[in-house]
Amino acid sequence: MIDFELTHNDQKVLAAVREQSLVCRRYARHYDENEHEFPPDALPEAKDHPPAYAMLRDRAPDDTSFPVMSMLIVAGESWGDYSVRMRRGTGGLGNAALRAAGTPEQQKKWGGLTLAMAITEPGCGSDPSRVQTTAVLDAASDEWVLNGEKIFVTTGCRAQGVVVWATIDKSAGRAGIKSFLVEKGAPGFIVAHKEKKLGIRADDTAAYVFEDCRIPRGNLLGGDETIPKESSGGFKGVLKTFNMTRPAVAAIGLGMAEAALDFTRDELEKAGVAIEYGGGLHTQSAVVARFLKLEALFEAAQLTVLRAAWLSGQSQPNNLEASVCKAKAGTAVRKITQGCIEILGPMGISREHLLEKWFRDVRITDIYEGTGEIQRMIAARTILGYGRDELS
Amino acid sequence: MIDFELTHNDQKVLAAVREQSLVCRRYARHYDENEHEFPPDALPEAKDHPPAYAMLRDRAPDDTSFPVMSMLIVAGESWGDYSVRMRRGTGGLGNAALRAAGTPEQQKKWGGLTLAMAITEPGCGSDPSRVQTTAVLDAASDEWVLNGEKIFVTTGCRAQGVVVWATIDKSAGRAGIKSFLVEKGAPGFIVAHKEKKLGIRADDTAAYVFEDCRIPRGNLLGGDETIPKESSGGFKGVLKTFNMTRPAVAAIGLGMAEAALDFTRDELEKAGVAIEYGGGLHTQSAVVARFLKLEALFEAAQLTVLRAAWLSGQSQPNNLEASVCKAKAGTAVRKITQGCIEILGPMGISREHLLEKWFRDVRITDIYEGTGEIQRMIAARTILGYGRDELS
Amino acid sequence: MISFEPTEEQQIARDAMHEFAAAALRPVARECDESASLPENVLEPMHQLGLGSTQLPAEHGGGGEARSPITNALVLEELAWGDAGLALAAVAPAAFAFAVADFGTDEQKRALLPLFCGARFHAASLAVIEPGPASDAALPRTLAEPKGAGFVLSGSKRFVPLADRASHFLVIARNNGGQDAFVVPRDAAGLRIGQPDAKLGLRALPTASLELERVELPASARLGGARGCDVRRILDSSRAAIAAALVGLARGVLDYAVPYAKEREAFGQAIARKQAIAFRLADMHIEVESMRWLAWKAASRLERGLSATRAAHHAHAYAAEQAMWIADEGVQVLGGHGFIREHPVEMWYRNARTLSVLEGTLGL
Amino acid sequence: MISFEPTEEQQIARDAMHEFAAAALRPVARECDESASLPENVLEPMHQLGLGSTQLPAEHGGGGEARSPITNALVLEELAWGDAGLALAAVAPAAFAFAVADFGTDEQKRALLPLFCGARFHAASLAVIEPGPASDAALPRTLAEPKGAGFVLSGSKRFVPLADRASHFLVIARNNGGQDAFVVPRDAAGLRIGQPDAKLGLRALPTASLELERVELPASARLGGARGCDVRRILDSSRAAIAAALVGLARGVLDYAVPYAKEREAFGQAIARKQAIAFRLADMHIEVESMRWLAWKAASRLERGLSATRAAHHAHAYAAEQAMWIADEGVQVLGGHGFIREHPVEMWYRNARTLSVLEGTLGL
Repeated sequence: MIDFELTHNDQKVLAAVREQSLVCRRYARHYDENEHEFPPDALPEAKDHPPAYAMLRDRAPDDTSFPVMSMLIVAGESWGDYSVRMRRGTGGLGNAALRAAGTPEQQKKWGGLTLAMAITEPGCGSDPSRVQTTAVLDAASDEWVLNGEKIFVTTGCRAQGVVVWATIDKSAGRAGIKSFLVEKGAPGFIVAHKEKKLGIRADDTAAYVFEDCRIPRGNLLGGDETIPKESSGGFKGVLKTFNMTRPAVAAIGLGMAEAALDFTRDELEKAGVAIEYGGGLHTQSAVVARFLKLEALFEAAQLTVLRAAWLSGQSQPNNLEASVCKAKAGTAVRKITQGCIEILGPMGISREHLLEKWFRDVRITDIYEGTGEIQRMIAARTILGYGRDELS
Repeated sequence: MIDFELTHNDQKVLAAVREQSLVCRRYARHYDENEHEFPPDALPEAKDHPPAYAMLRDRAPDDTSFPVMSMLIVAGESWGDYSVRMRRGTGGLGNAALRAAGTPEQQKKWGGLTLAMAITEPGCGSDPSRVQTTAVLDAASDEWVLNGEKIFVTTGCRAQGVVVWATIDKSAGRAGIKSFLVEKGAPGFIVAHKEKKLGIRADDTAAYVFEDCRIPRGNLLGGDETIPKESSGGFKGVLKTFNMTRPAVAAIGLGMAEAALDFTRDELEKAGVAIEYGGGLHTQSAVVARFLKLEALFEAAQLTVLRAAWLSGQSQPNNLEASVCKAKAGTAVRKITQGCIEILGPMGISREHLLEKWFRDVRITDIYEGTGEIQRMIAARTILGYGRDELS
Repeated sequence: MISFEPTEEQQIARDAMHEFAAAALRPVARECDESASLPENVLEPMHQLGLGSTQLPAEHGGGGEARSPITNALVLEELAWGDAGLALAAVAPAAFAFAVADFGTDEQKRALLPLFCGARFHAASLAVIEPGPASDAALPRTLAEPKGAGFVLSGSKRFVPLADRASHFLVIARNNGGQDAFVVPRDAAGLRIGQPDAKLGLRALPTASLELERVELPASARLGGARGCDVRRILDSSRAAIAAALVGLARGVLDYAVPYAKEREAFGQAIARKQAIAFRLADMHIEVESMRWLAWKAASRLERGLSATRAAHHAHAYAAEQAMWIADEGVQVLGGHGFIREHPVEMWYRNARTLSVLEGTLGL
Repeated sequence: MISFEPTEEQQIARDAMHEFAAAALRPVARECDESASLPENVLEPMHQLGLGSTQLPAEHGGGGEARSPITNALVLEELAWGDAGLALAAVAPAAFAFAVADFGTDEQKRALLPLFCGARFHAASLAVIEPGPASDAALPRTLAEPKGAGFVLSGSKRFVPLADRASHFLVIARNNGGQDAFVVPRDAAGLRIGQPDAKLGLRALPTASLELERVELPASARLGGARGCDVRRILDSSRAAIAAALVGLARGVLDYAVPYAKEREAFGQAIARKQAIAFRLADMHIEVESMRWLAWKAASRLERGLSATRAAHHAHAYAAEQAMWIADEGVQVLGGHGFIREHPVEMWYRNARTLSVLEGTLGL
């Protein structure tokens, strides 16, 4: 049955997440202004707060609400702050790839490490198929030799290892692209610098250089059997891991946008401006009409995220919906945070408040994990029934 | 010197145009609802009103304000009504092409007739280079033989002749496209029907069929010397005539959008809602804020039109600016008329008022004389320094 | 628990309505628009679908099924996909009947509900919209004054659906500082029903104005009797229903534009292969989805008996804006063909503008 | 007669300013942003350009040229193209000086105008913005009460430019039902100047709050003396000037995005060759042009002495919205590179949001 209400228990879980993330928020400004520091793995207050995901553990294994709740939880966390968390999980983006494509031996060996995912290169942007980093098998030593540069690697400084996309055969295009597991400290693997950014400044975004970096042959993700395939199946396997990361990234952006809306509503109310829903254009003030528009936009974007997550919980394909919600949230959070500053005026541009930080932080949403343009490309191909050759 | 004020005399001219066009407006609904009728060549009231252009005739021949004033005059006329004019000029779009590219003999022979321009075909839309209508020279009879269909021919029913785009060599692409002068009544030239439209219903928009239509060899616009050229110069010559028609079409749309704004302002004032400019978001009502936005959009679009026209008056190239103003006005008039109806609510959807008609009429602006997409293509190529091969 | 899954019954109803809309509404939509008429032979089959009566109480002749704003939103999306004007005509009486079922006294229910459960379509509707540019459904100027045990109603209503044939109107009016709804029979003394409105769009839906010149009503005309009714709830339901209809309308545009753009060629290839068109179609799809979930959420809150004013506001305001945008872009995708009446898109452009400025006319 | 042609002098001034902006502002803009500082060695050369003094009366030490809001709009566009924060810092004193020149008594002009005509940059500025989310430049809450022959000012001002170094502030306050401007010296008793504001953008422009706790002023502090001044005109000038600065900022984004998009490759070709990017760049160009003509029109009306409230409103409101949009799309065109501080676009994104919410801070 169509339903948009949370169970009593889920409401409690999310209330706990919000409570925790409000604690995290106290540290938000500090790590924004001191971007060379990393937020700690656990805040001193962590022991007083139960981990949110733990509260979901009691569920039946076939509980289909897990993906939807996950989205609401990550949104609740970023509502507090993007970068500061009560406890930092050990999983990076690379861990998702490992789970999706790793051999049992790889799972065992690397599963305990935090793994970043290194895809983007200085010249390739949102086009992972244009990866220039090369991996050449040295048959003599039975090692892969990696050469190339990677940028925008999330958790790249602190991860213990990384899943690197590299091509083993440039002439093969997408089919030649494989993923490799590389441990920090491997010879020739250099963490070049932490990126200085508009927002999410506390966040660990690294640039890597690989110079004749040698790794064991067994570090090819999925093992040697991924090589002979003529199809781009291996590539698709990796792309498939995006189906929940796109909604998650959208949810994270919306968590911050909601924080901006909540702050704006509170400040308006303090100034005697009440938000009411019954009236029309002719009975609203300009500022209330503006706010209502932003709030509706938030609701709309949030529902597309929940829809994509819900499909995943139903084990239904959600590739289109993952792109829809990422595209929708990507633009929504830009407009919402811009609009909140417009509503609050000078108050919105002062670093005394977090609104200006949310404005900066959310801007990443429409860029990473595939820009809005990439998401529209995926969505357009799907609804038009077009392949890559017909629409690019 | 940069200036946006009209001379006293120009103000008088435009006031006279508005006064005339208010008379025309009285007939607007009638010809909208009786689309099989054509507005007369001259309204009964015409003799009491001096022709607007005649008031411009006293100007010095080097007066550079003529293009700007022309735009304001056509806007003032369409402010009254799109289709009904005090006096109907004899010139059609084809006359502009004749003036630009006709031989002296052709000018003399055809200059006195109203000439429509037939470009669009059922299969080619905004892409004139894909014209499928063929013209084959019959050397025996020294005649061109035309075959094909044309749609959306403005003034097509009432024009006395037409400039038809046809290809003499499909393999030559754009270079093969030539213009031909065809008189009404030529054998094989059939006026298929008058189009039934969303708006500008009184307007004469025809569909033509050419079936082995034979015309004298001398009816090739520009004469035989246009043929041997390898370049698409002849084609460009015709495209060049668009440089003032695009601003004019933009101005026509804006005239109607201004009528919608004026009506909306008046009705709001009658209802006690005053439009004021001093305040900000926090002192405006929602409806005033909405109106101000539409009005600013109108002003912005209008200034781009005046800019394009002014350049023409300075004999400066205005190809980019003609596309800029056409694109800008094309979207502005959509938003403005949609917004005015939103502001006035139910009053805006009733045929008791003309607002709903303006909403329908203006929609053509972003479609004819090159859609908004075509204009953006032209603008993008110009600012990027790209040719047709690099951006399409 | 959050779910986007209609029940099996809802899926069946939705599919049936879609078939009906494609087979019975689409073919006549243009003619109804051009002639501004609502043919009986379209209306009666829609009534046979049981749109309103199924969810009315069995004791008053209805189907006795539980009221489901969600089911109704699904149904309305499909019907409005077929034609928004005809869809609204078909469901307008339900707005009246549901308000009576929700808030009416036993006496009112007994007297009025059986009318809608007969073999033939029965017309009645809500009278909400008022004249003038600055009207607001939530703040009616129509006034109910006490007179003896009853009331005297004075005011004007505009664009009242089915006014040409309705047996009763539910007139929203100010009463004693608050708002109330009054059942006004067609033949009430002092009630003048205007000529059919000539409208921009939704021309298949007949509407007219009501002038109420000191219409005297007994106390029993007040919906809910001494208790009154929750006018806000009626308006919320209306907003949610219009939102659902706008989803259907917008989806119709998208469904038409996608194959058109794949077939239509320019510059040597299908226009859908150009990013400017393809990405716009993607955005149209994104917005149809967004609109739908907002409409469902409002319907869901109504169905659960929760406050729905906020959700209904967002659903309606968002859908109104986006449907307008989608219809506008639909015209643009078709170019010249979007401007001529050989294609339905220009009609949808008019319908979108018309429907999105209406508030409070329906209510499911 | 309508003309888009700057005079020859204006063209020369514009070219000179553009060169200066490229050579002197662009190279230091990032450092000024990161360190939130306004170096003297940037400010002084800007002063040497004669931004303010040229158009002050010769009898008070100025260049004696006619006041030209149009020239100033052209100049400000170029400077803001270089860096909006530095541009605003450079012209903030002119806002003060021009208001004194326009509305001041002879005594006020004699006392104040020579300050701005010296060899070195002299800081003074307008104090317009007030705390709280619901403030409106046109309706100040700062109050001037009569006391003896003079006034007592009470209230708060926010984001006052150059507050760290200004010798005087022109404080807008309510007075006797209307509005007035008061010249408040830095050392006035009861005036407290806050710490430098930490801001989202325009970080090169130092601002701070003023707290006015019963600041006693002589009658001669009221701008224009007994006559008062036209505060609306000062605010109109400010809106027009901000609009011009926003044009420069937006053009800077476009000028950066176009070559970037031509160089940057994805999927085998320059991203500018894709319609999604190319058409967006076209739209950015269209809006930069639109913004500019609106800003010119407002400046032209000011220059001609005509009422400019409407034109200035439209110029400012339109530019504020479009500059935000252009900067936002500029970030998007650069993708990940738009988000890192190696490129200036993220700074312009912050500057656009900051500048477009400021009203009434400048005035040329």
